[in-house]
Amino acid sequence: MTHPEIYLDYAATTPVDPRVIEAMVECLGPEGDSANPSSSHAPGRRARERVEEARAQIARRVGAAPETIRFTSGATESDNLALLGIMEANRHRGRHLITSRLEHKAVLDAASALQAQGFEVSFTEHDADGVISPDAVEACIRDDTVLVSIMHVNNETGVLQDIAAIGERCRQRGVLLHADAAQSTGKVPLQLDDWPVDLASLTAHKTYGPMGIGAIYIRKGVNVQPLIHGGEQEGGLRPGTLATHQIVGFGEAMELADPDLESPRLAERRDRLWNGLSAIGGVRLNGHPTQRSPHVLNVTFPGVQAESLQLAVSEVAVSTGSACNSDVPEPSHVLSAMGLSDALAAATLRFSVGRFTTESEIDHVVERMQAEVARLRNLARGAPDWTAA
Amino acid sequence: MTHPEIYLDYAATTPVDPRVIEAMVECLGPEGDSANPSSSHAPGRRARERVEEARAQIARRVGAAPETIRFTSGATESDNLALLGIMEANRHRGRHLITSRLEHKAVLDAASALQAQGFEVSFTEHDADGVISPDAVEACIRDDTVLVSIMHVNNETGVLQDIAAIGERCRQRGVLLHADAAQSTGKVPLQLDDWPVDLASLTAHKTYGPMGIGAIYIRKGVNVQPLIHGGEQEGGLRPGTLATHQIVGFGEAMELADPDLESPRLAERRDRLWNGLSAIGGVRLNGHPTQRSPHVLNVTFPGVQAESLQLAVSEVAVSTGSACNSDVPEPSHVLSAMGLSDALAAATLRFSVGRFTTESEIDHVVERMQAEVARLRNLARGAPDWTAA
Amino acid sequence: MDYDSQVRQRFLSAHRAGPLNDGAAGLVSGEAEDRTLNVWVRFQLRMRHGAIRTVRYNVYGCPHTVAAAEWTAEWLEGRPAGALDELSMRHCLEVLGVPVEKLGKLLLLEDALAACRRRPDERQD
Amino acid sequence: MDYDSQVRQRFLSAHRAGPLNDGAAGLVSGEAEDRTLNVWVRFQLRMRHGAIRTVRYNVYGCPHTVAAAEWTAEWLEGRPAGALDELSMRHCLEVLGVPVEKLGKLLLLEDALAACRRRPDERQD
Ligand SMILES: Cc1ncc(COP(=O)(O)O)c(C=O)c1O
Ligand SMILES: Cc1ncc(COP(=O)(O)O)c(C=O)c1O
Repeated sequence: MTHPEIYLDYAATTPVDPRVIEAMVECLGPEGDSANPSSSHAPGRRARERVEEARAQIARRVGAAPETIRFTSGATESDNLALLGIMEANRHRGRHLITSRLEHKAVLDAASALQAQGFEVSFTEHDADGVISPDAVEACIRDDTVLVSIMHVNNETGVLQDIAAIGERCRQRGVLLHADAAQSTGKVPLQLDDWPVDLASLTAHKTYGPMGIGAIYIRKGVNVQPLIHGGEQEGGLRPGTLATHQIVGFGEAMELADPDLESPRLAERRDRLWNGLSAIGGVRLNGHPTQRSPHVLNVTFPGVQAESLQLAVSEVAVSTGSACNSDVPEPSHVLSAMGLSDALAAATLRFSVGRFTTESEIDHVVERMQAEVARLRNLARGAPDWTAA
Repeated sequence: MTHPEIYLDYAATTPVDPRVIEAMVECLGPEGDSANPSSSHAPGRRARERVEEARAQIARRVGAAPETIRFTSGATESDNLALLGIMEANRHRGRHLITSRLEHKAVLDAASALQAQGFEVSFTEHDADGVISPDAVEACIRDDTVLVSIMHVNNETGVLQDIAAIGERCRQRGVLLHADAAQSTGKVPLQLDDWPVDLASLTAHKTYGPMGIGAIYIRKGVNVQPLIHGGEQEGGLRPGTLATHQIVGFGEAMELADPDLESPRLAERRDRLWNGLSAIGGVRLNGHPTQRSPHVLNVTFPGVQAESLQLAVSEVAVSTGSACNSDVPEPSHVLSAMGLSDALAAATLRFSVGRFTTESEIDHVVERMQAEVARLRNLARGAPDWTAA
Repeated sequence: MDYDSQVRQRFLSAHRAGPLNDGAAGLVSGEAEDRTLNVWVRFQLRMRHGAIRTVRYNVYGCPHTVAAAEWTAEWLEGRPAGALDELSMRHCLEVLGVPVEKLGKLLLLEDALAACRRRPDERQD
Repeated sequence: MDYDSQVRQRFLSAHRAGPLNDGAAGLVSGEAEDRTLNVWVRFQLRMRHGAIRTVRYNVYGCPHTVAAAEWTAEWLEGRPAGALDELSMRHCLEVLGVPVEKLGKLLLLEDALAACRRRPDERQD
């Protein structure tokens, strides 16, 4: 087990690109821009310029005007700001929110918090491949619906929702649309100003930028109530000193993140991985086979517990695809919603490839997974059927 | 005006200490810990360890147990979490909050948001030196008072409140105390577990750490409602991917920030500055002359507009001590609350010294301030009395 | 999840895994499963002269469960049959450094061993 | 605050600042103040043969106000007395790149000049 570590958990977070680190270090260093970007003196104004340059870089990458981009601490905060901030600001229009059971915890828990405050939440239907149809969304819309929140790329399965088509229906019915696009940047193109999307959540650390900085896209004219109060930063929507080096890193990361250049390479690596894994008998791919982002592969190995497979191939960093903060992992709510039994959900690993993934890494992973799945299935010989169904 | 820039705005933000940058870069780099600290695989667990080491460093510096420290995006968020989170979690105990008019905008605006939600807010008395007595706080306590929020070191004047004595009164009356200690670390000692303080706001970027990372101290057993939902991080109190490099930088910054070592030097620089400035006729020092942090000097130059003085001495970065995000600066709410006229408030600069401030910088600043105050007063010769009173 | 080296080593080697299907005499076996806990385990014990001579197991479970099965087999081998009553999964938990939340899974191993004891065809030749 | 170089330069030089107190004839002066705007300004004009020969000012204000006073003095010098009516602070605002929120302060300069025109002791010798 002295093989060097292989990182296949790019959907959890990516390493920071060396060019991004360089930009951040330059900003932090003695010749950099370390003043408070809200200060009116010369070094403060220079820091402000760096912030605005980065805002423009990010805006360009997601097809938006710079003034629609507001900085936050990450997509979790952006999701909360979108849901709580929109519902609060639009109380007069209604108290109904639509989302899906496939969303990130940040959206689901924000929705629960809203329910506790007396708002109503409906969950859209989705098919067994984890795809949400515009019809399914429309079927939930009521007269008092204010907001629909549907993620763009699913973080567990990689499934890509047709957010533009969903947005059309929302527009027709006069309802706002929020899209969690935390997993999208650098993998699939975004054209936020052109699409019928009103809010979107972004984060740097899924795209070779630093952890702890994100943004929310808010279409011009859309009114959001802040979560945090105190200061004029970000138009009063998100007070707190702007973290220049983080924002500069975010901007640089977005500058580099061209899906047209990166996606074909990611898809190639992912396909090589799937070719190897699917040669193992009985494995199954979760999520739509083609309507997906090129970086994620969610695979069930019936008869093998993911936790055991993870430890057996411990030189490979993959995700068990479930809430992994607790010592007793719960089955992934996304896989459960897609109809997997608890046993199958617990037999599932999420592999996610990235900019630095090599072919030989893929080949090593395939070889080791083949061997360890066989070993662990052998260990479980004689087990009842439910363990693999 | 080709003199190199002199930075005397350490209370707005500090440059990041080179040792902190080094620790952050090490963490970000190829040999670093760039995985998600919530991931269960080996690189994730290593990142988690770095986070916990940093938490321990911070806890040690503020005299607290590591589990009382929760990471946030900065003191603005911590202030909001303390006020909104405590009042929300203690609705059954009452709806009354006490604070002062000398607080940071983050506290004042959070208090206003609470008022809009039906909570009641009282403001304590303070004297002309900006000192709040324990008696004044106690006088505001009612049966339905839940929380008192009083800042430790004032960011505009440097005045130090006797938070331990104020806390005693709160304890006696069964009321919680929150202290905004954003300006304290590295300047004055903190013993949070020993003091009768229940919550405190901390931030890295005022103490040579990175911008965009802070913490909230929450005494064990004190119940706070989160502002942001979705995920188990920080005990569910503050979800969102933990920014390892930021946290590592915060930890390193706190490791370095020993007030016993730094404060005498800061006080010396500040006193040298005050000696020079007070030689200019008619200037006045705002805030208590001795009960203060060693890094801030708030000075009024009657007859001269601070904005003009700032431009005249533009090689020196100081703060006009007012909300400086807007193009038409408003008089500082802190100075107004301390009884300064609008004209005097607009004639005030905040100087703040730090780790990298040299004697020769101070001497240059004194010389230039003396010259420019004289020039601008001369320019205003014949002006009516109100301009200087 | 951070695994104790005791767990890691037993999970990775699993020396005593696999069925005893040599058809020889003195074989008892017992199994237990819990779908909610997502665990299945089967022990096979070869008894001879009142002693536990060989233990083999198959297991579907998490690394702690696998390691506990291996530890159990290890512990039982060579002991008198009465050892089955002395075996304590709480002890196993401690020795292997298994988090207490996983005790439920480990207790299922005790159930499988209890099933071994109850076997009517148990022969001690 | 970011200042246009036009503002910066005039604020820092303020060449025409200071009172005209040589006691010579042809001196008119006018001042205006607004406590809310935190501005006070006084212009002194030496008129000769119907022309504005020299302009001096004193001012208490922000950099834009000081720069605008300097620009005004510059602009008036050498022009016929009627130029006082042509002077436009909106024009000044544009030329100096002063943010429009500060127009109120600049208009106070017009008030001071209007006060100059109204002076009964105005002599054109
Ligand atoms: C789809 C999605 N939304 C939100 C988040 C939360 O992002 P952050 O870590 O920036 O708070 C993540 C990642 O954790 C994600 O994958
Ligand atoms: C006393 C005080 N509280 C809160 C803050 C806000 O801190 P942060 O910039 O970390 O949000 C500051 C600084 O801006 C401060 O000085």
